[in-house]
Amino acid sequence: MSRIGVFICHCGENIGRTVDCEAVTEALKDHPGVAFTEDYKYMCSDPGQQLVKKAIEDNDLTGVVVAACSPHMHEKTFRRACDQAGLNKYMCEMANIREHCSWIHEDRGEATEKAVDITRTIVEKVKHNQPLESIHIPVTKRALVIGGGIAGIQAALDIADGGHEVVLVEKEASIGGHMSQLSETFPTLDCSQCILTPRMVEAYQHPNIKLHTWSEVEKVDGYIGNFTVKIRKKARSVNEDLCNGCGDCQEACPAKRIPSEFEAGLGNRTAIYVPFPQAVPNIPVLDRQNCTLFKGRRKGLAKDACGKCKEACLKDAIDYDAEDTFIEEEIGAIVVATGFQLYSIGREQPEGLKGYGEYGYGEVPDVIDGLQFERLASASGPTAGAILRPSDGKEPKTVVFVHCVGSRDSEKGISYCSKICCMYNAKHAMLYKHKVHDGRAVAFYMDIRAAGKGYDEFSRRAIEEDGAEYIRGRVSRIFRDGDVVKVWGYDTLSQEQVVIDADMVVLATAMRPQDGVRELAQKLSVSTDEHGFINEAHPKLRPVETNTAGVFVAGACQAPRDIPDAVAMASATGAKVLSLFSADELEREPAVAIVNENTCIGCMNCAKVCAYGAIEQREICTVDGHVCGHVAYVNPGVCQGCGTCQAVCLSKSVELQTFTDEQIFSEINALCYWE
Amino acid sequence: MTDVAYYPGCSLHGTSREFDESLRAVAAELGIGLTEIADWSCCGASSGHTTDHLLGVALPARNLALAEAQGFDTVLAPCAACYNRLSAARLAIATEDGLAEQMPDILGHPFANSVDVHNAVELLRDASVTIEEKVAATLAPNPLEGVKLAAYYGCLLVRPFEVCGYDDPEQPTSMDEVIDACGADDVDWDMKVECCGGAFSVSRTASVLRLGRAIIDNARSHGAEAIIVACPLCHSNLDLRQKAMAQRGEEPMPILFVTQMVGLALGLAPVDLGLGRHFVDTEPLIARLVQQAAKRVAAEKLAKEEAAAKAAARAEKQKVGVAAGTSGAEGGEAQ
Amino acid sequence: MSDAVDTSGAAADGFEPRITAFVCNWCTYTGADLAGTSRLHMASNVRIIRLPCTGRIDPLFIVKSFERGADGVIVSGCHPADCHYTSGNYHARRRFAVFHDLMEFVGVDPRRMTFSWVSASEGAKWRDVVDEAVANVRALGPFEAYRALAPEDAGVAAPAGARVEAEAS
Amino acid sequence: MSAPSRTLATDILEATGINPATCYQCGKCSAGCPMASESDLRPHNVMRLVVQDRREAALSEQSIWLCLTCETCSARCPNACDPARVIDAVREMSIEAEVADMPRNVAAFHRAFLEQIRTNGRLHEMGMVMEYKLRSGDLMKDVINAPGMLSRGKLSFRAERIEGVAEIKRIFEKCGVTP
Amino acid sequence: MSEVREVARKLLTDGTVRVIVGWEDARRGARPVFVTDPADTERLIFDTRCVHNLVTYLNPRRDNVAELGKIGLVVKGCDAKAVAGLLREAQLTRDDVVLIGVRCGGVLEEAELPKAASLSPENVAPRCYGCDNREPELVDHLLGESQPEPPRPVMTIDERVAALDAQPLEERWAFWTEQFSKCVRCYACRQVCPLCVCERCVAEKSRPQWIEAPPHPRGNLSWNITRALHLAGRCVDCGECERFCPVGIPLSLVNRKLQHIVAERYGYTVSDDPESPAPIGDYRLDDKQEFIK
Repeated sequence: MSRIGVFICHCGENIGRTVDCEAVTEALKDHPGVAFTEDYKYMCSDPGQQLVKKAIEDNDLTGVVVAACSPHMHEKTFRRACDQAGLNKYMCEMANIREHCSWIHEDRGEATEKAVDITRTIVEKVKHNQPLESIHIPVTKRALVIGGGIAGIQAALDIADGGHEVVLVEKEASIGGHMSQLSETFPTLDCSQCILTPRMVEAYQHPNIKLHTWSEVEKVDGYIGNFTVKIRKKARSVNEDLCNGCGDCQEACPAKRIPSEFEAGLGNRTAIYVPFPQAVPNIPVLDRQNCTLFKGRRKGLAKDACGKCKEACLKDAIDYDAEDTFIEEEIGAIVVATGFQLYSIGREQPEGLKGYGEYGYGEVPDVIDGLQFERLASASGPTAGAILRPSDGKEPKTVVFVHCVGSRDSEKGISYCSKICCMYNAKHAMLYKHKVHDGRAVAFYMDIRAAGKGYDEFSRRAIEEDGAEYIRGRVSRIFRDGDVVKVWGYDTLSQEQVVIDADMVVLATAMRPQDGVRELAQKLSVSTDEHGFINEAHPKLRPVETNTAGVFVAGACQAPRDIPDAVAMASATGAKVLSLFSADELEREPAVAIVNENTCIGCMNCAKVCAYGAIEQREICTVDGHVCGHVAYVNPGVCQGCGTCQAVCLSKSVELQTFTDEQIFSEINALCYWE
Repeated sequence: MTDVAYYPGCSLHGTSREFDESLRAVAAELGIGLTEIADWSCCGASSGHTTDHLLGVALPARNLALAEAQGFDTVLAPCAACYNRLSAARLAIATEDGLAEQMPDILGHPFANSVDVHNAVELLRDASVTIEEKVAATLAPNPLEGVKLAAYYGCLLVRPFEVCGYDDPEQPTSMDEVIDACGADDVDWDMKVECCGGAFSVSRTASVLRLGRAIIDNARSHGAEAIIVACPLCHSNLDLRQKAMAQRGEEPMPILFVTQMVGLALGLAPVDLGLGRHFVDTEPLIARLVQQAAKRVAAEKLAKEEAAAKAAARAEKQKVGVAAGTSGAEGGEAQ
Repeated sequence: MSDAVDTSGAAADGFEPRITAFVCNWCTYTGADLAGTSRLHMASNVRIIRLPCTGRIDPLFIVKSFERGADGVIVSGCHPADCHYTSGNYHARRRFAVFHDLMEFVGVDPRRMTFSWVSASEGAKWRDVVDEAVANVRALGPFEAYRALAPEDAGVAAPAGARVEAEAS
Repeated sequence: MSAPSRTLATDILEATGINPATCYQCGKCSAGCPMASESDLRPHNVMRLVVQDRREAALSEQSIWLCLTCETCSARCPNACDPARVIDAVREMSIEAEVADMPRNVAAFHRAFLEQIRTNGRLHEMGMVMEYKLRSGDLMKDVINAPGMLSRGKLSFRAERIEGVAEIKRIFEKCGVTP
Repeated sequence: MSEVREVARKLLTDGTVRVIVGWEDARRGARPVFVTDPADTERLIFDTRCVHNLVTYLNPRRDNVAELGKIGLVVKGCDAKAVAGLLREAQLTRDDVVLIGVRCGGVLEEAELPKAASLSPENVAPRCYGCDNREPELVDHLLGESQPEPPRPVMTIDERVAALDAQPLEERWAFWTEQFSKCVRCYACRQVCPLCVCERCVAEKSRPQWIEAPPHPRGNLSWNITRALHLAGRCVDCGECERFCPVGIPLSLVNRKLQHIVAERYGYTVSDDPESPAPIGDYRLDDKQEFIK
């Protein structure tokens, strides 16, 4: 006979306000198998937990039900308490009478009745709980970092410095990410490349870091501590071992007018190219889409149309026939740091976004986005740092900066604040005024969001010291009128329409997650929000973990982030990974499936539905060692506990521990509506 | 093509008769049957919905109900204001709680809200391939060939997007497509969707002059020779009021209904298109365009003849050459 | 809210549907948690049984629920492509489809069985699913047809722990 | 006066389905408003008055009658507040509350227009002009260049009158509108 | 039937198999026979009375059959599908059995007739109409001449299913609960089914007892639903369950409905190809989900 203790929490007023906790206690008191009931203000508090422990000891309880909040909140807490009191922790379950009851109902009678039902159901479940032992699995102490921007670099360096190997995968030809494109960084105005480049080199040269650029994650199998990751090394057409980065191939390449991604379209590159001079590794990649030779091959020309780079290469490193290759890495933990892209607000839009016809982006050449302005302001950019407008190369005397383009605009598909625009707009206005002393910098803003160390001072400085004109109001239209770009705005403070004849307009467009993040998330079994940002496991308490154990998230792929945030998150993931790697074994919940060999007929339908390949066929022998058949066997190290095998088993020969048929059957029965 | 129910609206029976005339002429030419809704009534225009939301829905709904009862599934409302009111009513009845139930009682007729509403630009855009073919097949030189025309959509054709929705609200292209189909050159200008002052034509003429002036100036600065409209309000604001807003010595800017433009391209007589009814005289423009077109055609003909003559001469030469060439090639080989 | 003090919360005809919901731990259970944290009010007729994954849900659970007097059931899990266990929901989708069609063939009104995908972020959708299921089943009335199948003496075979009288409140 | 729980914002929400609180006063509506330079109250100001529950101020404001209903504000609103629809609703309430401060000529125009419809079913421009002149008192103004219109066949002295005038009257009655 | 006897004799004589399972003529009609002596192969017959699905003898539940040694089995097209089913679920390896396929033009509803009868709409087994496996590919030997299409029965199973589908829900409910209430839980349907392979049936599991054991309408419904679901995408439509049901529950209608469901939803039909994956246990990303909110 079970001796179950039922503990009803008031959660302050959170449960008690709508659920009559005393009535629930009373109702459970005489329930068969219940040996102890108690209600308490805060069961999760220390005295609350003491109460549970004492009751276990005093009453020799065989099971514990805590009727309180969601098990996602405090199941661990109470299981630990049971463990400390000498009760197997898997004999403890939670009845969710807060999220699923008191918070969603108003009527006290209904809520109380439901709370009783919920609690009784779990009591019935616990009667069939079994004392279980946790599972121990080995940990591969190697980390994978996806994305080689500042967040990925930082995470890789922290883990590598901690003494563990890191595989760093970057889809572009060089690491560095968006930070390498920036001119100067707020709020200190230090040169972005000057602080980033040493980190890039350090990552490249670190003995513990294995770098794969021009590579993507193809497939991820396994689970925490034991991932197998397949990486696609895209055909670079340049042998990384042979290339010495001399640049002769670029010199020789005849296709010189390809818009450079690094220059945000404001400069050109060749078809075989190193994205920027400080690239790491300093090894070019051949852009087959734009290469004369490959264009010819696609047209079916019998003879190669070019070959100048190969001719120019003294190391014979160029291989036109190179193909994508795949490598597999054994990995224990994964950090996702895939960063962001800017919302391109032109007419062509991906699903769910609308673009801004009224702002003329993509149609008026002197309407540019923030990243393009970074390149204009960058000493290494296409204008060598001179602010010159794209249409005619003249120095603009009036520049309008528009905040919140795309952001905070639920109509156009992005409801969130992109967080960094207020700061970089202030920076842009400053940089512009520093370079064009007689110029006019006008910024249209809705609110100035400058929460951060030195941030508000910085944005104030743009106004107070550098004379940027800040106008509170959104812009309605931007269009070209002869030589000027007309900006129709409104000053909500002086209550008047404002029309500015600008020479150039810079739009602070929203930050969006990179394309392909949803697909990557699917490979990793992590979830994304409606915008495609990767979901953290808990918005406050587990900000760098995901809902898949062993997968962590850093930087702007989780939400709009500035550099300090991204770096802090990266180091946090580093700490998480190092702590995971600090033990040789991991302890896991014993929620695994177990086969009843006596009734299993070995049809292997279970193996067909197992997403983890955890089930194999195993021969069974008679007493004298003679093989007499086969049954299914579940590898507990690989099993993740979904229970799909159990549902397809016709003979009911698999049981998922912690969710056994008997437990569920009892729960269904407890909800029996016969009165 | 099957007939559509034609809702001319008050303007097309009055101040914008030329829109009605040119639409009928062009529709006949394109093989589109128009059947005027029997006993149609005014849509209420802005006065209706400005005064009372329900009235603003019920007045247009009466006409939708008539079209429905007369067996149509599409109503053509060329006047942009009527189009907007009819579409808005249709949407409101479909989406707002209780309206659909209320309507039969208010109208005194059953009403299932089953009729689609189209505007003239939409109709012509959908027929643009036919227009292009017909223009090409017209014997007379196309006076619009290469002429720069500014498509002016104003408000009511494109906004609100939920109501209209047949084109992009900020950068619409439908009327530009029709302009292109007529062989003319659509001007990329900035005031396509700005308001002309609409219903304030009578009550706040000064506002209309200010707004209309900006529109005409912008079109002119982008090289437009005429502005094409599909809204009687826009037309009257830009045409009737143009004299009052013009500065001394300025060339007047003809304002043409989109149907008139198509009619011209199809070779219809200006008088049949009501082009004589405008306040800004369209005669000089049309005369100039016709003259240009004639010249162009003559020049093309001449060029063609010259080319043909040259080709003939070349062929003649080649014939001789072939005969000579054989021996020449042999000669080459021999060398 | 002064006129809503009827503690039983029962409808005028006294029928309150009883609905058992089988939901996966990662999406719908969490989505229901979110509905709670967001204080989204919903009908109180649904009792949730938490499972790791929709892949774990056997049609027998549903059959058993009807046997035990449920007027309706809800089955809900992660959206396609979002399964915490990669593909449990895809397998479940096929099983439920076949079960759904078979039950309809046997004469069970499909409106008594609500299948839905509710993600961890869809607290409001969970609320809507619950309210809609309750409304549907309320409209259909008690599942007397199924209860009528009970053997003479089965109805009184009370489960472990008799139902607590509602007047406790 | 309305009950304490009713605010202008809740009335608007009820009438239009738009929650005025979604307006975050960015001013984009007013930036593109063609009438902003002529009116004292711009679209976002109207939204503000609604949110602040300043019923009197909003309903009796003359500027709401200067809206052209060109919908530019609504088309570009980043938060789907639909100021044009809200202004429409405010105008309706203004008439209902009999506090409308329509500029005399605007009011005259609308009344003249609706009166034409009510009596004929269609607009008779000439008739309307006469009506408008009477109502606005602007007798001398040649509002539509009548001679030019007449010479171009755009104006007729005879009104078109539909058969179903009774139905139109019914509609006006059912909607409770008397021009 | 000389061909079948010839092949059987050869297989027994050269020791390829130890036993041939086929049909023989008995006093009351055709019945299964186990032949181990080459001389006895003369007893083998194949005609329209050979209704029985002999694959049920390969079912691992009958391990006493396997004890006889390697089996040679005479199969019709429908029977071959059942063999494929066992292979698919690892209940058999292809080397365990030699399949002697016979070209079949349909069988009678009844096996127990003194003489073979030619088929007519009145006497043909309805399931034979529209048979899609008249030339089984899985077999080792395919014997007999090409047969004409089975005649169309007076009322096809599809027509009966359609008639039920056309009825309102309440009437279907009344029909099926009435039918299932007759069930005495003898489990004959399960015993003869070649694909009911479990050694311990779910109906006999007691902890927990999902399916109430006593034969009352409620437990009967659970049992019949479960039986049907377990055969979804597996049932080969051999009709043995219905033929053996002592109370005459029209199980073939349920079975056929499930065939329709998997065909309509997943384009799946049961075949004698053991490599084609069964629909339950498989999935496609774009499976229909119109019933899911």
